[in-house]
Amino acid sequence: MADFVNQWGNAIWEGFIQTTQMTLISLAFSILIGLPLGVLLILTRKNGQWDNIVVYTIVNTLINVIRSIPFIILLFFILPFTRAIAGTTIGVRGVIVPLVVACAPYIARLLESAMLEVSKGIVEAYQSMGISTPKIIWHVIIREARSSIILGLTIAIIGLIGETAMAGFVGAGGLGDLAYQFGYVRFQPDVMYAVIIILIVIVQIIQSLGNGIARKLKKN
Amino acid sequence: MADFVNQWGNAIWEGFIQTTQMTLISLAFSILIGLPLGVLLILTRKNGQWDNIVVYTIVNTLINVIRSIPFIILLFFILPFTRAIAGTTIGVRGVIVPLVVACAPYIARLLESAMLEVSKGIVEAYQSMGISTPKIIWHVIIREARSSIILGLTIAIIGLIGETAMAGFVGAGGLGDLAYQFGYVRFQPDVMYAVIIILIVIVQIIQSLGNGIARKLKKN
Amino acid sequence: MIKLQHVSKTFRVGKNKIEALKDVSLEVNKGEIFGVIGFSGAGKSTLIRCINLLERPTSGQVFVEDQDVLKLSKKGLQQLRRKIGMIFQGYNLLETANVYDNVATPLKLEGVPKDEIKARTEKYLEIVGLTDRKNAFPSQLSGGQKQRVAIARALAHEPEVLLSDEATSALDPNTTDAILELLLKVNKELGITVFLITHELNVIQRICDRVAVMENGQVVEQGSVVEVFTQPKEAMTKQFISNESKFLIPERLKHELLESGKLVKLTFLGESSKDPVLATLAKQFDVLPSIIAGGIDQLKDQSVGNLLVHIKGDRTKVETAIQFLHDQDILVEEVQS
Amino acid sequence: MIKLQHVSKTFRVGKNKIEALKDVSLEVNKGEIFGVIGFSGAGKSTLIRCINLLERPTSGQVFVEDQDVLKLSKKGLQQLRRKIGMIFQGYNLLETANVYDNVATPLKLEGVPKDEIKARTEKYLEIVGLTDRKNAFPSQLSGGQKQRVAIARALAHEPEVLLSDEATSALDPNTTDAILELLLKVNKELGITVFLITHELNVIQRICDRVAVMENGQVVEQGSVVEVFTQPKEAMTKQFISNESKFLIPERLKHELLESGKLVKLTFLGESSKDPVLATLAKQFDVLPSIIAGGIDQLKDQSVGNLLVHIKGDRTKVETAIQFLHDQDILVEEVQS
Amino acid sequence: GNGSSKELSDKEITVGVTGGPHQEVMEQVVKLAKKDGLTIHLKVFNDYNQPNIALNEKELDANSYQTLPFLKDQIKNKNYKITDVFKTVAFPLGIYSKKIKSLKDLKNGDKIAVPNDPANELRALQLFEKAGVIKLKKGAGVTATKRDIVSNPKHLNVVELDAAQLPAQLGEVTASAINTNFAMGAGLTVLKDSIYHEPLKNNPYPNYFVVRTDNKNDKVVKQIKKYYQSKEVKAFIAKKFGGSVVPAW
Ligand SMILES: Nc1ncnc2c1ncn2[C@@H]1O[C@H](COP(=O)(O)OP(=O)(O)OP(=O)(O)O)[C@@H](O)[C@H]1O
Ligand SMILES: Nc1ncnc2c1ncn2[C@@H]1O[C@H](COP(=O)(O)OP(=O)(O)OP(=O)(O)O)[C@@H](O)[C@H]1O
Ligand SMILES: [Mg+2]
Ligand SMILES: [Mg+2]
Repeated sequence: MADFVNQWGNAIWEGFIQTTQMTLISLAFSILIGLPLGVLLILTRKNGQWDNIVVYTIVNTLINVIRSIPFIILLFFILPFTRAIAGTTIGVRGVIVPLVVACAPYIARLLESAMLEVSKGIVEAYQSMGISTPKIIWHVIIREARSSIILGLTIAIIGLIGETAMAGFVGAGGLGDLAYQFGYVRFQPDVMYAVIIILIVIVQIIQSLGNGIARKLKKN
Repeated sequence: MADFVNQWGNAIWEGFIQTTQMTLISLAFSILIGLPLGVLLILTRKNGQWDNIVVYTIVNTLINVIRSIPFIILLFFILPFTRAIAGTTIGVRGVIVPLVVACAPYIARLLESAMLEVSKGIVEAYQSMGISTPKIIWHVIIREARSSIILGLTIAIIGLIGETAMAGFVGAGGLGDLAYQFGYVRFQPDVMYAVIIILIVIVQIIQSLGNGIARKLKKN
Repeated sequence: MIKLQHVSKTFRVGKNKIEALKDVSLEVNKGEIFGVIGFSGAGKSTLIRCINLLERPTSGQVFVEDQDVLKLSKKGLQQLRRKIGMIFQGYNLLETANVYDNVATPLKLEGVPKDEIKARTEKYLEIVGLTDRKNAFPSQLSGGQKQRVAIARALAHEPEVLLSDEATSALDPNTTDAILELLLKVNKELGITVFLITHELNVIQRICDRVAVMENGQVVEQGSVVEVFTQPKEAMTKQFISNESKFLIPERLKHELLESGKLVKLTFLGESSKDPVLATLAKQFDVLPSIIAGGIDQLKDQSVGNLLVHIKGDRTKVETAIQFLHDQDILVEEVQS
Repeated sequence: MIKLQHVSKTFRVGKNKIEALKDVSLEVNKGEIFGVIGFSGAGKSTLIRCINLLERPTSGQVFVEDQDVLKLSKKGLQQLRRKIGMIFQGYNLLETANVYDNVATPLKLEGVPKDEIKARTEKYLEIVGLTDRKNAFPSQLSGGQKQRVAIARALAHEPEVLLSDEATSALDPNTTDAILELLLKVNKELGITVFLITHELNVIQRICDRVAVMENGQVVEQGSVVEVFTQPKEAMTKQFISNESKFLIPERLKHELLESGKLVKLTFLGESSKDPVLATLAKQFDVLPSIIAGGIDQLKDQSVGNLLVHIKGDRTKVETAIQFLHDQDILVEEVQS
Repeated sequence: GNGSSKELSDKEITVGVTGGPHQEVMEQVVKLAKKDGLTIHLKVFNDYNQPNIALNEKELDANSYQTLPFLKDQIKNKNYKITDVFKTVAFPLGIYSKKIKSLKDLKNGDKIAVPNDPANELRALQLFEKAGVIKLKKGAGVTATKRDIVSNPKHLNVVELDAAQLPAQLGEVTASAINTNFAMGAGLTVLKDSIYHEPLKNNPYPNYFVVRTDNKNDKVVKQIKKYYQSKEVKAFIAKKFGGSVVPAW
C-alpha cells in the first residue's frame, strides 16, 4: 500500500487536480453560457414571454447541432475554434473549450426542461405586479426551478467528469485518462482500480451534495 | 458527389444501421432497467411511499458508482460481464451491454427528477381512493411526469448516440466511429462532414419529436 | 362509523412545532352528515386527512367501520380507502387528463367494468354541469369548474363514506345548492356517511345532522346542529354564528333602538310559536314589542326561528317581559350596544 | 378608471371554441368598489385578467387610467401594472419561499427600500393574522392561510387599483370580515379602486358600490348595489339573489301559509318604514298581515329592508291591500307555491 | 513551447508522446536530460493526429510516437513542416491465437482482429497478407483499412479494434494481430506465443523522433538523440519490455 502510494500517489494527485480543473472551469463557463441559452429558449418558445419563433429556432437548432456531434469528434472538429479562443489545443487549457462547447448546450437543455416545470400562475402573479422579465426569470422562474436545476447540474457535472476521460486525446491528462492509460495501455490494473474508486467517491459526493441541496431547496 | 456516394454510400449506410441498432436496442434495455430503478428511487426515498433508507441507499449508490465510471473505461471494465450477458464483447452485440450499463442509471436519474416534479396532492388523491401503489406509479406519477420524461429520454437518446461513437473501440462501427476513423484519423474530411450532417439531422429529428411529444403531452 | 380518540398531530416547521390537532375525539355515526366548522388554520383539513390516514396522527386512535385504521396493513388500508371518497380543498386533478378522464381514471384503476365507467362518468359530469366541457383540460377550466370535476370524481367513486374538504367554497350559491341537494340525496338514498368541512354556515345548516366546531386544533363544541346553532356554548361558536349577516343591523339604527328600549334576540324551535308570545307580551306586560328582523332557518330536519325584537316601554315592565320570555322555552339574549 | 369596451375573449379547446367573454362593456370609477358576481364558469376570472392583460382580449378595448392598455409598450404596461395589485383565485405563491418572503419578494423586486419592505411585510402579515407563521412555506399552510398570504402580498404592493378574484372564498366568516373591513378602509382612506369577483352575496352587499352580474360570458345586469339587489331585472340575478338563505322557509310552512292567504316579499329602502304601512294595511283593508321573516340588509351606505309577509283575509281585500303596497314605493313580489 | 525563436531553448523543451512505451522510454530520456540541466516536459496524447498538429503549431518542440510511413502521409496531407530526426523504438507486430496453432488452420468465416489506428492497421493487414491469408489493394497506404482488402478467399471477418483492446478480446476472435507492447501486458510474448510475427531485428516499422524542419539540426535535438540512443535507455528497454519493444537504432 505504502509502495503503491509512493509510486502512484503523485500521478493520481496530478490527475485529480487536472480533472478538478477541467471539470470546474468548464462547468463555470458552461453555466455562464448554458444558463442564458436555456433562458432564451424558455422566453422565445411558443407562448413564452418573448415568443419569437426565429430566435427560438436558431438557438434550438444550434444546440441540437452541437449536441449531435459525439464529444470525441467534437474535440477534433472544433480545433481551429479552440485555438482561436484558448490559444492552444492541447493540455487542460486546450480541452476546456470543447468541454464547454459540449456541456453548455446540454446545460441549456436541462435548464429549459427544469424551468418548464414552473407553474404559469406564479409567473403571472409577478407579471401582474409589473416586475420586469429579467427579474422574473431570476427571482421567480429560476428560484422555483432551482431544485430541478441543481439535480440537472449534478447530472451535467458527472457527465462532464466522464467526458474529461477523453481529455487524454489532447494531452490534458486527468483521472479518467490515467485509468485508461494505466489500466489498458499499460496493464496496471491496480492504478485503474484506485482511480475508479476515487472517481466513484467524487461522483458519490457530488450526487449526495446535489440531492441534499435539491431537497433543501425544494421545500414542499 | 456521385463518386462520393459510390465510394462511401455503403459504409455510411452501414454505419447508420449500426448506430440505429446500437441506439435503439440499448435504449430499449436502458428504459426497461432504468424505469424500475427510477421508480424504486422515488418510492424508497425519504417520505416516499415505501420509505426505505436501505434500499434507497443501495440503489442510489449503485447508480452513482456506475455513473462515476467514464464510458470509455466502463467499456473495458465490464468485459467479463458483457461476455457473460451477451456472449461476445465485440461488434454491435458486444457494445450493447456497456451502453445499457451506462445509460440505464442515467435514465433512472432523469426519471427520478422528472417524477419528483409531480405534485404530492394528486398522488394523495389516488391513494385516498385505495388505488394500489403500482397503479399510482404508472397511471398517475408517470402519466403526470410524462412530458418531462420524454424530454429526459430525448436527452438520453442523444447522449447514447454520442456514446456509440466510442463503439469503434470494440469494432461495433457506427456513424460516430466512421467519422472518427475515416474523417479524422485518416483525413477524409468529406466523410466526417457527411456523417456529422447525418448525425445532426438525426438528432434534430429526435429532439423535435421529443419536444413535440412533450408539448403535446403537457396540456397546460 | 368514524371514531377519533385523542387524536393529536404535530407538525414541525424548522425549530417550531405546530400543534395542528390537540387531543381531538369525535364520533360520526353511520348514515350521518357530520360537519366541521372553524376558522382558517383551526386544523380542519388535518383532521379530515387523519381519517383516511393521508396524515398519520402523532398520537391517538382512528377507527373507521370499527377497524383500527392505524393498525391496518397496507392492503387493508387500501381496501378501506376504496370505500372512502374524498374531495380535496386543492382539487388535485390530473393536469394531463381531460375532465372526462379525470373522473374515469380512478374507476378504471379500481377495475370497474367499462360500460359502467362510461355511465357513471357521464352521470356525474351531468350532475355537476360539465358535460359540455368533458374534453377540456384542468388548465382550461375556471376555479369552480375544477372544483366540480373533483366533486364528480369523488362521487363517481360511489363511496360509503365521503370526506369533503370545502367542496363548495369556490362555488356560487346555485351550484352549491345543487351539490348540497346531491349530497343529501346520496346520504338519504344510499345511506352514505358524509364528513364535511366548510366555513359556510348555511352548508352546515342545510344538510348536517351534527356539527363540531374547531378552534386552534381542538374541538371546542360538538352536538346536533340544532343544539349548536340555537345554544352555542363557546364564545368562539357564538362569534362564528353571529357573524352571519342575519342580525347585522345598521349601527345607527341599533343605537336609536337601544335608546328607546331593549333589543333581544329570540331563538326558538319550530316556526310559528312567536306571534302569540309577542301578543301576550303586549297585552300582559304593557310593553310595545316589534320585530326588527327575523326569520326561520331551515335546518336539515327542523326549523329554528330567530327574531330580533325591540321592546319599548317602562324599564321594569320590559325587564319582567324579558323574564317571561325566558320562562317560555325561548332562548333570549340581550343585545348590548 | 377602468373601462372595458366590447371586450370578447374566445378560447380554443381542441376544435371547440369557448366564448368566455362576449362583448362585455363596463366602467369602474376611480375610488369605487366594483363587484362582479356570476355562476361558476361565467367568465369572471377571464374578465379580471383582461384588465391587466394577463389575458389578451380577442377583440375590444381596455382602458385603465385613460390609457389604452392594448396599445401600451412593454415598458408602459409594466409601469401600469405596478399600480395594480391582484389577488388570484389560485393563490400563486412561490413554493420555495416562506410566508415572509412571499410578501417581501415583490417589494424587493420593485426596489422598495429595505426598511420599508420589512415594515410593510410585517404590517400586512399582522393584518391577515399570519405573523406567527411567517417562516412557514406554502406547503405547510392551510388553504385559508395560503389565501391570506396572497392577500397580504397584493396589499403590501400598495396598489392604486386592486383586482381581487375570489379573495375570501376559502376564508371563514370572521376572517372574511376582517379582510372586507380592510378593503373598505384602504378604499376610503387611500382612495384605492377595487374590482372584485366573488360568489358570496354578502361580500357584494357589504362593501361594493356597484355590481355587475355575469352569465355565460355576458354582463347581464349592472348598476348600483342597491338597485341590483332591490330590483333585480334579470331572471339570473333574481335567482342568484333569492338563493341566499334569507327567505328560505320550510316547504311545509310555506304550503300552510299559502293555503290561508298570500305570501309577499316586500323590499324597501331604509329600515323603519314598514311598521306604519303594515298597521295601515290591517286597519284600512281589513286583512291580517304578519311578518314571517325579514330583516335589514346593510349595504355599503344604505340599508334595505326585506320582509316576507303573510296576508290573511278575504281574497279581494288581500288583492287591494297588495295593490296599496305597490303604490307605496315598496317593491312587492308575490311568492308562488 | 517557445514559438518566437527558431532555435530550441537548451533549458526547457516540450515533447509529445502517446501513452505507453513511447512515454515510458521518453521518461528515461527526461531523467538523463535533467542531469545536464535540460528540462523536458512530456505531453501524453491518446490520439495520433494531435501530436503532429501541436508540433507544427509550435505547441510542442518534438514528438516521439510515429512510424515513417505515417509521418510521410501526414506531411503530405497536411503540409506540416516537420521531419524525422532519429529512430527510436519498434513494436514488432505479432499474430496471436487461442484457437489455432497456424494461420493455415483459419476456417471459412473466422474472425480476425486488427488494430484500428492508421499505420498499425496497415501493418496488421500486411502481416496477414504476408502470411498468405488475404490480399491488399496495390499501393494501400498507411490509412488502409479492411476496405482495402481485395482478396479474402476464406471470407474472413476482419474486426477492427482499439489497439489496447486486442489482447482482452483475443478470445473473441480466431486470430489477432497485436502490437508487442500490448501483448506483453496480457502476458503474451512475441517469441513464445505468437503464431506469426514481423521481424524483430530491423523491424520494417521503426518509430521516429520528429521535430519541426527548422530545428532539424538543432543542438538540443542532437543532445536528445544522444540520451535516447544511450546504453541506459537500451538497458531500460530490455529490462522493462523483455524483447517486446526493441530499440530501432
Ligand atoms: N385557458 C383556457 N382555455 C380554455 N377555456 C378556458 C380557459 N380559461 C377559462 N376558460 C373557460 O372560460 C369560461 C370562463 O372561465 P372563467 O375562469 O372566467 O370563469 P369564472 O367566472 O371565473 O368561474 P369560477 O367562478 O368557477 O372561477 C369557462 O367556461 C372556462 O372553462
Ligand atoms: N404539512 C404541514 N406542515 C406544517 N404545518 C402544517 C402542515 N399542514 C398544516 N399545517 C398547519 O396546521 C394548522 C392546521 O392546518 P389545516 O390545514 O388543518 O387548517 P384548516 O382548518 O383546514 O384551515 P383552512 O380553513 O384555512 O383550510 C395550520 O396552522 C397549518 O399551518
Ligand atoms: Mg383546510
Ligand atoms: Mg374564476
